[in-house]
Amino acid sequence: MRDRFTSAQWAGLTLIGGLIIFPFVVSLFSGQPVGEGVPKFWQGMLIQVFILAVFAMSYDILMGYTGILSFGHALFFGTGAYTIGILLKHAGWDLGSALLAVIVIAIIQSLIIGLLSLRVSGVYFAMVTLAFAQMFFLLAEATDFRQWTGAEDGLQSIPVPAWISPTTERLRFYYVTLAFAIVMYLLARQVVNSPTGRVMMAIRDNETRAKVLGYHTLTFKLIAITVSGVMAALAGAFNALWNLNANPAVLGVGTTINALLMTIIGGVGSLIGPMLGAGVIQLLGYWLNVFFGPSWPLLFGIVYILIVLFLPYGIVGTWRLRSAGWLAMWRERSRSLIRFFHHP
Amino acid sequence: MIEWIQRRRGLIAGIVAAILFAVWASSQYEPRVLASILLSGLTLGALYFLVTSGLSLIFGLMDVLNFAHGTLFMIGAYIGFTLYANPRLLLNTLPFVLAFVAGWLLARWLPFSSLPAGHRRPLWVVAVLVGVFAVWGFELAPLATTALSSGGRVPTEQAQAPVGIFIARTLGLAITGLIAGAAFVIGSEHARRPANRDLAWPLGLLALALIIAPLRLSAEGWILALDSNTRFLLALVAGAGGGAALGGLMEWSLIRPLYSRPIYQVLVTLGLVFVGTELVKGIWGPGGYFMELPAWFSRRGPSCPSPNLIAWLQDNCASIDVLGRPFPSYRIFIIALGIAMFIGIAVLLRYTRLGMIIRAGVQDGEMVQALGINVRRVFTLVFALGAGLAALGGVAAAPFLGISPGLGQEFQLQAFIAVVIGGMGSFTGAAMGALLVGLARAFGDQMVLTGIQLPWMSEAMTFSPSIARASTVLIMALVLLLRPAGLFGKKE
Amino acid sequence: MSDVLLEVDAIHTFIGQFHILEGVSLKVRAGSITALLGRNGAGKTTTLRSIMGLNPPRSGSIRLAGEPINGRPAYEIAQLGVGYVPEHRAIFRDLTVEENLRLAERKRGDLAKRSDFIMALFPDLKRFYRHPGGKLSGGQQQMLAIARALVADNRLLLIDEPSEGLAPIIVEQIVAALRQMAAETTILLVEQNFAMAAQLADEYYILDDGRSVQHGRMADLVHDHATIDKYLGAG
Amino acid sequence: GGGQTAQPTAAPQPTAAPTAAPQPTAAPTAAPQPTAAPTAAATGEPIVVGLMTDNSGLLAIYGPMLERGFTLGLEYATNGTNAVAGRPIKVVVKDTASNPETGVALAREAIESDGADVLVGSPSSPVALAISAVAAENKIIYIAAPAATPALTGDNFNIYTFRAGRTSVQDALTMSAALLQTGKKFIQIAQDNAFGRGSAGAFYLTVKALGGEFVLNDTAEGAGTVFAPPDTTDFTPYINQLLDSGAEVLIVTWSGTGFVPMFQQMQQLGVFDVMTVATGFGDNQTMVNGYADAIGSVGVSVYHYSLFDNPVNKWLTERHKAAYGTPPDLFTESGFNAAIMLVKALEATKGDPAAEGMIAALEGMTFDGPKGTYTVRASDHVLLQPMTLVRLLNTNDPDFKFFELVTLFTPEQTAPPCMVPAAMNRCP
Amino acid sequence: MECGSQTAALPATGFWLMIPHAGQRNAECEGTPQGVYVSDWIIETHRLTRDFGSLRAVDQVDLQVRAGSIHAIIGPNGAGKTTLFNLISGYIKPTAGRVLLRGQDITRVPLHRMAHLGIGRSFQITNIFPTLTVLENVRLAAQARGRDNFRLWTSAAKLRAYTERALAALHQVGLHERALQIAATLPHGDKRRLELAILLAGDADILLLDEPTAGMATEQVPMLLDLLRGIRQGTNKTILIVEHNMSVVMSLAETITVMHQGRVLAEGSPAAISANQAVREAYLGTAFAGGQP
Ligand SMILES: Nc1ncnc2c1ncn2[C@@H]1O[C@H](COP(=O)(O)OP(=O)(O)OP(=O)(O)O)[C@@H](O)[C@H]1O
Ligand SMILES: Nc1ncnc2c1ncn2[C@@H]1O[C@H](COP(=O)(O)OP(=O)(O)OP(=O)(O)O)[C@@H](O)[C@H]1O
Ligand SMILES: [Mg+2]
Ligand SMILES: [Mg+2]
Repeated sequence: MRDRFTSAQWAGLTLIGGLIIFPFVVSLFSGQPVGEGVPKFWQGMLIQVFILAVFAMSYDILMGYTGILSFGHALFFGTGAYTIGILLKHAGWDLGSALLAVIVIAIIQSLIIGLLSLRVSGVYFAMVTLAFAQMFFLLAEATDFRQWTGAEDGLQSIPVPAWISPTTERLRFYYVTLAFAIVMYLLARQVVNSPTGRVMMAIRDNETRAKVLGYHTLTFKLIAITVSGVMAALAGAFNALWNLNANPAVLGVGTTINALLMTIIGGVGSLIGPMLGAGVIQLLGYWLNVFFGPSWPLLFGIVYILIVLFLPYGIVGTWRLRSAGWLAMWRERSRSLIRFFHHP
Repeated sequence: MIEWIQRRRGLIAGIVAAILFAVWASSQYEPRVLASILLSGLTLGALYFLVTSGLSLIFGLMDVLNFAHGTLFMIGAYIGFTLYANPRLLLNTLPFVLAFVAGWLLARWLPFSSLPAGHRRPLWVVAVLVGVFAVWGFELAPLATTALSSGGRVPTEQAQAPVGIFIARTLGLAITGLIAGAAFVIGSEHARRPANRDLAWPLGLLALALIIAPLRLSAEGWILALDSNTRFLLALVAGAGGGAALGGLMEWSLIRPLYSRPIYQVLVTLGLVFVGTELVKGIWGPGGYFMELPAWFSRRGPSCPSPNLIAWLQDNCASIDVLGRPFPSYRIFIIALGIAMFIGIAVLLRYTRLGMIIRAGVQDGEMVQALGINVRRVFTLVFALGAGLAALGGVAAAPFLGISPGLGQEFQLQAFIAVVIGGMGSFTGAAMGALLVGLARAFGDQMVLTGIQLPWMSEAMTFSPSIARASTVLIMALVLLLRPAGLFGKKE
Repeated sequence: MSDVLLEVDAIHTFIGQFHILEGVSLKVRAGSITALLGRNGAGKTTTLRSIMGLNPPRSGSIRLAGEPINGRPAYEIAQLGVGYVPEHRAIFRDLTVEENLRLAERKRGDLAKRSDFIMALFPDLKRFYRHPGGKLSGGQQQMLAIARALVADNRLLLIDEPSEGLAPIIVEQIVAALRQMAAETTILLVEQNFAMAAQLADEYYILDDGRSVQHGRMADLVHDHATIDKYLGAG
Repeated sequence: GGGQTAQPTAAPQPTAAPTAAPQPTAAPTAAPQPTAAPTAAATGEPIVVGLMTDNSGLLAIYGPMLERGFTLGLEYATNGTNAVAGRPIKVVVKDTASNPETGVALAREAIESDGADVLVGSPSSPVALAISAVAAENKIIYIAAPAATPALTGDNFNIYTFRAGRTSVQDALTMSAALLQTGKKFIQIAQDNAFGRGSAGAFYLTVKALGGEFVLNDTAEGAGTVFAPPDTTDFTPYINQLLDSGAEVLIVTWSGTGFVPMFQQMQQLGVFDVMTVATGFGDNQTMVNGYADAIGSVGVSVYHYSLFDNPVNKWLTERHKAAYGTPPDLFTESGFNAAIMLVKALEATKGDPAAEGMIAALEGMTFDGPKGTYTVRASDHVLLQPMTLVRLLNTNDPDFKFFELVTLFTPEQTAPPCMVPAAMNRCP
Repeated sequence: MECGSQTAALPATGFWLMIPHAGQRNAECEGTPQGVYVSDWIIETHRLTRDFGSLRAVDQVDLQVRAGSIHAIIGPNGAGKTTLFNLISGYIKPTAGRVLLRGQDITRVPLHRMAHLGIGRSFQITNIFPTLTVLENVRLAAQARGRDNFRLWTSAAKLRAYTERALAALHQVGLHERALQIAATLPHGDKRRLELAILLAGDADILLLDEPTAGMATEQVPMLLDLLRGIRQGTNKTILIVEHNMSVVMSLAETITVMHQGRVLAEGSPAAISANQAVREAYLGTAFAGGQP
């Protein structure tokens, strides 16, 4: 037991170490300095992976651990992006306070949305969150707030502080997002392994039973939504910093679907899964685009369908299946997801 | 009695609210404006219902959240439109499909199943190779675009392969089907040989494919020579049929393996949105098309607009006079189609075992099987039916909305909203939801224009146009917060 | 033996990766009631599910009246005249009692033919004929599950723990009814209530750890305290 | 879902319909004067151009136009050598799929991985704006084409970004003068988004300035316009409002596929019978497939090959037909311009793509292109160009000759105001 | 969160000697009752009624359960036993009538509070957390009444006390060997025992057992009997049991209430009940007389 634990830790540490020296390794291979050319580009790829990984992980806390299916997760991501963009660009705040504001706003937003929509469950909950996300999407697109949001052109040219500029200080940005992803992962792991996290899983499995045991399930679901919302909002904020803009698309259904894809492809109900999923989707999209040009969405669709069909438990799930005993668990877990879709 | 009221207090509250709203609305707008809003709402509702009907069958009864439904809607529109305006494309591809299916069916009939299962994989490879060889060099895009875009400028022969090559290809695909079918059959030890009379099917299909091949040129002429009404009806049939076939195929190949994992079904359908949209773009190009109205709904002239519905039956004007405002007559068709679909499906569900089997199958498919019902086939049929309805809706909506690869997506969200408002699993609910969403949008549009005059305010309250867009989601959120299972959904 | 209706020969069944049945063999004579006994987890339910085609065995054979049925889909097996009362009742919760029964019809009129018999046996079902199955009490659901297997004409009934949750007086009635049924059909019964099994069955098979370990005539087993203690715990 | 539709702002543009007899001012006659290009095979380091286009996504129809135009433009401007000052020009094509985030990622990829020295392109306005920011951070030149948003050279101005196409303000200015000859009472319908609001505002100001009146919402904010949500499918209430307004001229601003039901419903509800409808015209394919109901209306055509009689256009048309089998299309011209601008600037800097020299070369540059003579306005990098107002005659001409020219405007006549934020102190 | 309902109605029988003051901390509420309630009855129902549509499933039931006793409820299928349990445990709310716990009205207390008041129950139709391990299922029950639910900064595995309590409960029902198996994959009979272990780990004062032996192998039944007797003797817990297995009922229960069509048909000692003619006709039939095991 102890051995396995340390070996898992070992793998994690190796991975982190690898990511830390990664820019230099690429630089070694390409012969270009770390801050330029190919190494810089690959840092950029990984930066996106880190940001998306946090987003996907936040989604899995809701879906994989608490059993709440949301079609509106983009709401948090997008609000984070717009909040930091507006505060930096129009209010002239500094980065630290802006990030703090993102957290505060995400907490308030998650609580309000949780309280309003947790009355309903399953697909209905998914649809209510979709409705909320859609409303924010429309707000972002609405011409009424054009000075602030740029309407459908998006909030452009966010003034990112020079010391963390994704263009000139790429390496620093890389380490900042890497640290961000690691911290978020540790945080999420702590949450899901805590007594509270276990109650979330109980709710996923059988909410009424949890109530009968004496848990006020609404509180726990609110905790889950808030944790997940804050993580997603921070990821969104970093995304805006990286892209130098926030546009309505970050609030769109596509963003939520992206999180869903990454989570499922990586493996539901694990934290590492969605993070891997983020990497796979990002790199897959990139390579397909490189090799197949305009027809890449078609191939992406096909590859993606094949993954869903033939890696049914996601990467992590399928991998874990090798150790006996997991298949049954995954099968049952997905069966319990049926509850989302019909109400006994 | 009291209990009856209590049990339906939601419904009663709804009716009261509707009456109050109606009173308010009629005081707010003059009759011709109100009539126009209501007709708009009805049209939009019917339009949404064209998507919702199939969706709610699949989503409400089978619990498959089919994100590709809008894509099927769009593909239906393309198929119908192609028959309507460019039958050449269909005539040049249909024989291939027919031949492939014929080959596949034939394989079941031949004694392949006794082959050892080890032959399976090599056979698949051979099938793919033969298939690729058969269609190598066959270009779809020119067929799809030439005639459409240049108003018949291109001589009919252009972009069509000579008969000889075409027949060779057709036969090649028949062989591909045969091999693939064989690969599919072997290994499943218990596949029984179908009865001899079933041989009529594959042979008939193959014959049909071979007959079409030499007749392609003249057939295109015949179809285009038909009057636009007949062509339109044919387009409806072709679109619905094509959609149903695609839906059946989709269920059989992609959805069926995933019934135990509903989330994965959602994901597969999401993938199909990608694939479907890209395929359509690849074949028909990324731009949009405009579909002409059939003659019944398109006459313009001195006696137009028709003074009333009866007059329209004779003069086929493009619009009908309603309280001094012209009302496009094609919308009557859309409304009528919506109502017809509603009645048809309601009857189907009520008077057959189908609805019962589906609901039971969703709860516990295993047990339904154990009762001797082939629940998979039922599911496939239902899926095909739903997809067919979507495609039919697509064809019907095409002259109204135009055709473009993004067509389905816009309506899909509204259709989901309608289903959820109505309550999953309730077909009436889906219809009501669609109607409500349509009316909401119509009133939303009106409010954007004129604002709302509230009694205690001297000036009308005005809204940003975003309100019209948000009206449907707002209503959904409101309904769900008041009635967590939708208007007609059963409470948990 | 020409009068063997069901013959299960050395089947091995897996659930996922777990080897659950490791060689179960049994024969059920036409017109008899055969009891399948064993501890919790012995594999009784899995055996029934294997026969029904719900967990097809990976190896071994199952024959119904001489015809091999393993590997066939469940609905085909059911259409051959096999009725099944599952362990967890598997009531269709949203369907009414009537619809639950109607779904079990294999041809039009089945229900009408059996309706009187069923309603006499379970008056509660008549009372709640138009109620959703999910709203019934536990015992009533059990009745419905049994009734569902009685609707169509079946050559073979697979019944998993019919007495669970039923009042003694109903159990008594069921015993009588099954006896009566046995005249026209054959029954393979899984039952924890040994007394009931003993009253009903002609023959028994005992499963232990996924294997059939013993079989014989029920009348003999009742007195064989050693076996009962060994495989079934206190009698 | 409706969630992620980037607004294709580069799509058909609305305009009004003047009936005045066309008075084409002297068409620019300047023939192409390619400056001495190196005849010897280019030997130096290649100059890498990142061509940001849309081959998938919402605006995929415009991608090929841009790419073809740019390719032919390079050929034309370098006299077929594809090299400047001994340095070959290497084009890497990136498909941004009309998504700003993809656009940013690919712009960075082009710069970092492919070593692009210059960025060109993007039909989608949000994407162009996003790319503009990346280019500015990397201090490299970005020539935007054909995205029309004025913000690119207005609110979001930066010194690295130039444009090879028009802004929507130029479209608006084009129509206004002629419109007043049709009637005095105006009304507009536009989609409620940045593009629609921007265009409608521009029309409003110009029409008012020239003495027209708006019969509805006659305020700066209302812009004399009925704004409808971009996802509208049933235009009945909006059209009824137009009909009730008693206006004589209707200006339509709509992009995306919504125009099909809109025109159809206008036709059915009789709008064309009671007022002149002015609109913007799209690419050839779209005209064929979607504008049948708009025959008789007038409007701005950003570029149509059949309207210009000059050597550059002739060269472009013939080369395009030879290479691709069709005449050049709506946005081919702006891609072509981008190439000319790039090559001319590089010639001036002797093949050095560094921003400083390029900016100096580009600001104030004048060149001859398919529509005549163009000028890059130094203050705000707007491309001043000839603009055409045309009438739609048919939608089924086999050679896509759909239009008759109504008015040809000189670049000065349609010069938009400088909209760079005052703080930058660039506007004269 | 205070533990008792604020709106405590006057107790119908017995009386309070001391009223707990408001605003007590949660911990004080646990385990021991506040004040001393002088009555034999720990649970009472007053004219408890519940309608489902036109069906009256529970009809004006007055039930009194003596603290520390084993009280059985029997009756034909559909008599309303499970519904009565549902009402007492707060799972559903009554149409009319009241439920008193130690004299205090708990009719309107929300479901999740019930466990904190010391009422625990098992379900007739297995109701567990299917994808969690057997141990986790039980551990969650142990944790529910503790104060660590919101400790985001500890790992659940570290809360040894709960794990030990859970293991002890599993031992009691003989499931400890299956502790790390995923609950859904248990055979039916074991799931029934898991249901029981969850109840035991919850450490409730009042245990409501709904058909605990259903589906349980014959060999396990004596285990259950021992277990319940042990609880009865070792602690001061009250056990309320619904059961169709008459040998269990007759050997365990001190008092038996017989329900029929929603009403109480008879109440009394096992001997009295098995002799009661009405009960025999409605429920027992002849089998019991025949000495069913
Ligand atoms: N999904 C599953 N995954 C893994 N193991 C399973 C699964 N389902 C059942 N099992 C195992 O299969 C074995 C046999 O189970 P089965 O249900 O057939 O027993 P049974 O004899 O019917 O028991 P009971 O009398 O309790 O109903 C058990 O050990 C059980 O743990
Ligand atoms: N949710 C419900 N909706 C409608 N009727 C219900 C509901 N729950 C129970 N009933 C009805 O109430 C009656 C009493 O049910 P209950 O479950 O209490 O019976 P029970 O005594 O526990 O029976 P069993 O011994 O079979 O478990 C039954 O007739 C049942 O059909
Ligand atoms: Mg069993
Ligand atoms: Mg009960």
